[in-house]
Amino acid sequence: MAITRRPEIADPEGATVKKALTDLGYNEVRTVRFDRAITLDIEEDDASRARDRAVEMCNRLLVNPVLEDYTVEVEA
Amino acid sequence: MAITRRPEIADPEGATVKKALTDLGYNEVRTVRFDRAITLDIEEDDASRARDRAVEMCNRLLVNPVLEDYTVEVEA
Amino acid sequence: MRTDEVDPELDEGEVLTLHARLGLTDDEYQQIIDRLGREPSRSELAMYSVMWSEHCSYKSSRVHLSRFPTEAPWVVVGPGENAGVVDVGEGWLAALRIESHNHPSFVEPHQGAATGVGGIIRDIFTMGARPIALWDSLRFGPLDQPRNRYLFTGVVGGIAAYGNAVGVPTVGGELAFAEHYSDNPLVNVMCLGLLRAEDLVLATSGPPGTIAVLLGAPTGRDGIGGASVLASASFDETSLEKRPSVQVGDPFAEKKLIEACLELYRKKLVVGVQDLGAAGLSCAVSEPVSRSGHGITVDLDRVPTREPDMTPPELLMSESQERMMAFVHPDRVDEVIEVARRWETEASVVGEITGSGNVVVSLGGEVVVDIPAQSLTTEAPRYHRPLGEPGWMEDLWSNTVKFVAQPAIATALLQLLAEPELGSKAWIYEQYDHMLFLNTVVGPGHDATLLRLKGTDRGLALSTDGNGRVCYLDPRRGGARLVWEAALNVAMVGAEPLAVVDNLNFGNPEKPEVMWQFRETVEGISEACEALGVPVVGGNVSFYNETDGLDIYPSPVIGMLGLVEELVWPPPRLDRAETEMAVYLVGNEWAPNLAGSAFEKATFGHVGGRPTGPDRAMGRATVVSARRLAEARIPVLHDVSMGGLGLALAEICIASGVGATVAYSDWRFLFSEDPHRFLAVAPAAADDTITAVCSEVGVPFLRIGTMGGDAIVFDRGGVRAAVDLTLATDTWRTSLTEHLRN
Amino acid sequence: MTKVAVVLFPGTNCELDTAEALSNLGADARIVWHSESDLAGFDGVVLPGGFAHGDYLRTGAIARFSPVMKAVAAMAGAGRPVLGICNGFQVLCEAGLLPGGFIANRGLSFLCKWVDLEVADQGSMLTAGLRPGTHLRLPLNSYEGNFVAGSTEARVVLTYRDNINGSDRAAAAVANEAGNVVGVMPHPERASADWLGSADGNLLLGSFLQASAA
Ligand SMILES: Nc1ncnc2c1ncn2[C@@H]1O[C@H](COP(=O)(O)OP(=O)(O)O)[C@@H](O)[C@H]1O
Ligand SMILES: [Mg+2]
Repeated sequence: MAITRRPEIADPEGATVKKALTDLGYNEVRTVRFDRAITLDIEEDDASRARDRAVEMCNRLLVNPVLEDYTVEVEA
Repeated sequence: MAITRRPEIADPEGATVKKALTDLGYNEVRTVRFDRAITLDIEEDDASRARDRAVEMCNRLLVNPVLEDYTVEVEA
Repeated sequence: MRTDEVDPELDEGEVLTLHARLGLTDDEYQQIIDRLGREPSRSELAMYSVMWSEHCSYKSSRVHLSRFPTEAPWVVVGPGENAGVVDVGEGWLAALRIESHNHPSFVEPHQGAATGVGGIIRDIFTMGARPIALWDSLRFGPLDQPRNRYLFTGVVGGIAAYGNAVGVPTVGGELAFAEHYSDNPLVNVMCLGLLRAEDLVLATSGPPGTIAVLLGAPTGRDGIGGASVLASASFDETSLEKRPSVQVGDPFAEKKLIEACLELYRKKLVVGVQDLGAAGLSCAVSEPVSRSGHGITVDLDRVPTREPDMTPPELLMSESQERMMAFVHPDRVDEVIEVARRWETEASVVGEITGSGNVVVSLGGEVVVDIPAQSLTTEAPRYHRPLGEPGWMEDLWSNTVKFVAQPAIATALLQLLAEPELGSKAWIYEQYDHMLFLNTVVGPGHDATLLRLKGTDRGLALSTDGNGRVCYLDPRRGGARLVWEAALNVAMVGAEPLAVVDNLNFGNPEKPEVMWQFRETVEGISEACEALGVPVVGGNVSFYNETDGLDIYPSPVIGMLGLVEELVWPPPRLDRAETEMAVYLVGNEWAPNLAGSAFEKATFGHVGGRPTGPDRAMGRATVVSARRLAEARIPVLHDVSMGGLGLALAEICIASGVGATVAYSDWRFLFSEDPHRFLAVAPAAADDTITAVCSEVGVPFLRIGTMGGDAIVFDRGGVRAAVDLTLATDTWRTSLTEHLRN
Repeated sequence: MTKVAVVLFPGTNCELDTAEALSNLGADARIVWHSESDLAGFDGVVLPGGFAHGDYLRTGAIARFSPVMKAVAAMAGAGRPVLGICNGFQVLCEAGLLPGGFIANRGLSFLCKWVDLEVADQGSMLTAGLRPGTHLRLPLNSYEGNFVAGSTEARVVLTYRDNINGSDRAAAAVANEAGNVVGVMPHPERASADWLGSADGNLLLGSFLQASAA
């Protein structure tokens, strides 16, 4: 699952790294965004059930809706 | 670009979150892995040049080769 | 006995050179065969390679370390255990140790430094003590090189990340830069712990029948061969490829392990404990039984693993972090497991103490190791390596700067204030939690850190000190001067020096010059400790600090613990000077010597000449008078060390926000770093006190000036050199951060 | 004697300091393990600073599932004083007992240093009795101290005079609507004696105890 910072929330990591890249001469970089990816290995044959459970985990624990959005992808 | 922890390197955060998920009753979760995703908005029309520059940025700054591997994807 | 365990990286033809690949010499390999009367198995060889490594066996240094004075009535545990322990009164013991993590920090600065912090903390709570404070002593190449900036910021970040999260405050340290550390940074960390006298725990195994319980993190392939490969061999291009062995620190696991162990001790559930650090399981099973004269059987099937298919050598050599071995009476095992469970820490019974004297290790019912425990520890090789005075010493000594005219004093002082090793360290210590436990009475930014001893009126003062330039120019004098400097630093906050730990960072011990530097340093430290009446209670040796054949400066670091019997409030601090207070210089009046000084380095890029040696009588007199002046509530005491009197005065002015005017006769006096001198700043009313104390102790003193104004002014017969206080302050504040930009 | 609970999660490290500062003010401060589900008999509760569950995932995220948090929520609901300090503040946000959340400090470094604060709102249990505009000096000790209000209407009760971590509205302490649940990012217990550098923290802890006694 990809967890992205909500667009209106500041991203100090992104801002700092953008500055570092500019200092290194990468002037073409306009924005830098730092996100997290969480990969779960789940024992579940039913892909749609796996997705439901993963969404539930995001809502309960893995994601803070004040700060973050998320998307879930299931692979067999 | 997706930055993943090299498989042999310990991931204490993943291990702790796995335990938390198990405590919440998600017993089907076998492993949890935390990775990073960095999204750059680059001013560059030539996709292959954009990729080269991004790879260079990864090697120079964004990725710690001791602990991490990475892949770069370019979108128009 | 299986001798053909699978090692996926080796095929049959390579077995013969396996010992070499593990860092053992042909001679050492032959010694193993002679001792066992047969060829060792791979697992046995793995154990010998890590246990006989320089890092674990001290094979090059041991013959010299025995020179240290180690006894005093207040020493409870001297060198040899995981940490030294001294009695600090009212039933309290202090456990102290310092450790290096130089090579791992070069390979991966953040994790290398972080796991260094984790390691030294384990040494402390292994003794039964709660770790309460850390100090970091750091050395890097110049910050104008990007790689050095990366190493420096990575190391500081790693110490912050681990120390803060594990809940042990980092309350002081030290920082220096020189080209010699460019490819070989030094990261030494000292930890202090406290325990009640009745709670002392030692690293012994208990009698046969005692159960070995492995606590903490599961075992992975982390740092395989770290002790032998990383810490015991020189560095070159290929070392960056040794990266797969990098260990990752988990401060949360360590925090739980600390609390679990302290609860085990409180409930008297363990006979002894040993941390798993360098050499991992190999060390944790062999050292405690070798101390108690017993043997042990270990079942590798019971070791929890993080990765599949780990081979016995890997399990035995792994340096996975945050693990402890507890030795437990068979009746108490269940209780131990229960305590561990409460702290979310794994606990597994992995072995049992036997009467055989052998370490016997099995996997899948098959014995893979069966060797005498002593052969791994006390019988490890010991070398009297050849030593010889370097041919370059005479040249170095005669290579002095000839001054034709007095340099511009103000310019020189500003240049010193702009040196990152002399300016403000706030950028570092503000990243460290330095206040946790509410003990910090005088925090970072002063000569020594002063901690209260909770529940008593006592205080503990600690300082770490090093000086590569002076030690390079004269290792014996340099080593001795560090001890005196550290002693004076703790005296600045009113403490009596009590115990020393040392971290000896040196180059390649196979070079006679390096061994000579080492022997001289040990001699110097020993002489000063004897003169001071202070024992060495622990330490650490780090050799092979060389890259591409260039050895680092001989870089001993001294950690000094001092005791304040009764804290006075407020204690002397640099920021308590006020307008109209008088400035005194206390201590030696020798002809000034600039050899090895920051002044010569900063203004001329020069490192040469022979530094002045210490003087016992003057050393004692300054330490005693400083302590008594602190007791007499003199508001400011500050020793003259790197940067000389000029810098010491500037530091007081900057901290207090007030200028000063001092008189001088010979300008060299302002920048010389000769030992045994300090500044005292006091109101006029205290003049009698200062006169009385200094006369009684028999130490020279001189009123050299007065606080006031908005400049730091040096006056020679009416000719004045002035540095604006605001400019001085800004220069000092930004000296480090200026170098970190981009 | 006012009896207050100081909650200990695995990874918490300021529990002893907080209990000590509260005891010095005359409270009966007890350390309570996070698996405790009952806080009956306590007049108030503090979630102290540290790194609960290693701050893994997000700071405070895992701690909010500890059994004790149900009891903390019940006390909050009953109008009893609930104080979160530093990491405890983060836990209260994650638990939804306070609005907003936290991200990394502007400047991306851990900051352990003294900061000057100003009372912005005296309507919370922590700031009751302190006139708006009153200056306080307390140590900060956090990496994720940058408060984000998001779309919420946070009630800011203390502000930084120099907003070094970049918090929304310079918020150093935030209360719930009723004012009985307060999170404060700097550490009052570290400013609980002159010899520590300031005793201003006692003003805040004193208000908390007074509210607990009521
Ligand atoms: N690496 C560091 N980490 C934390 N504090 C440091 C570090 N380096 C220096 N300091 C602090 O800065 C102050 C000055 O250090 P130093 O110049 O070495 O003092 P001294 O000359 O008295 O030994 C000390 O209080 C020390 O604790
Ligand atoms: Mg000093």
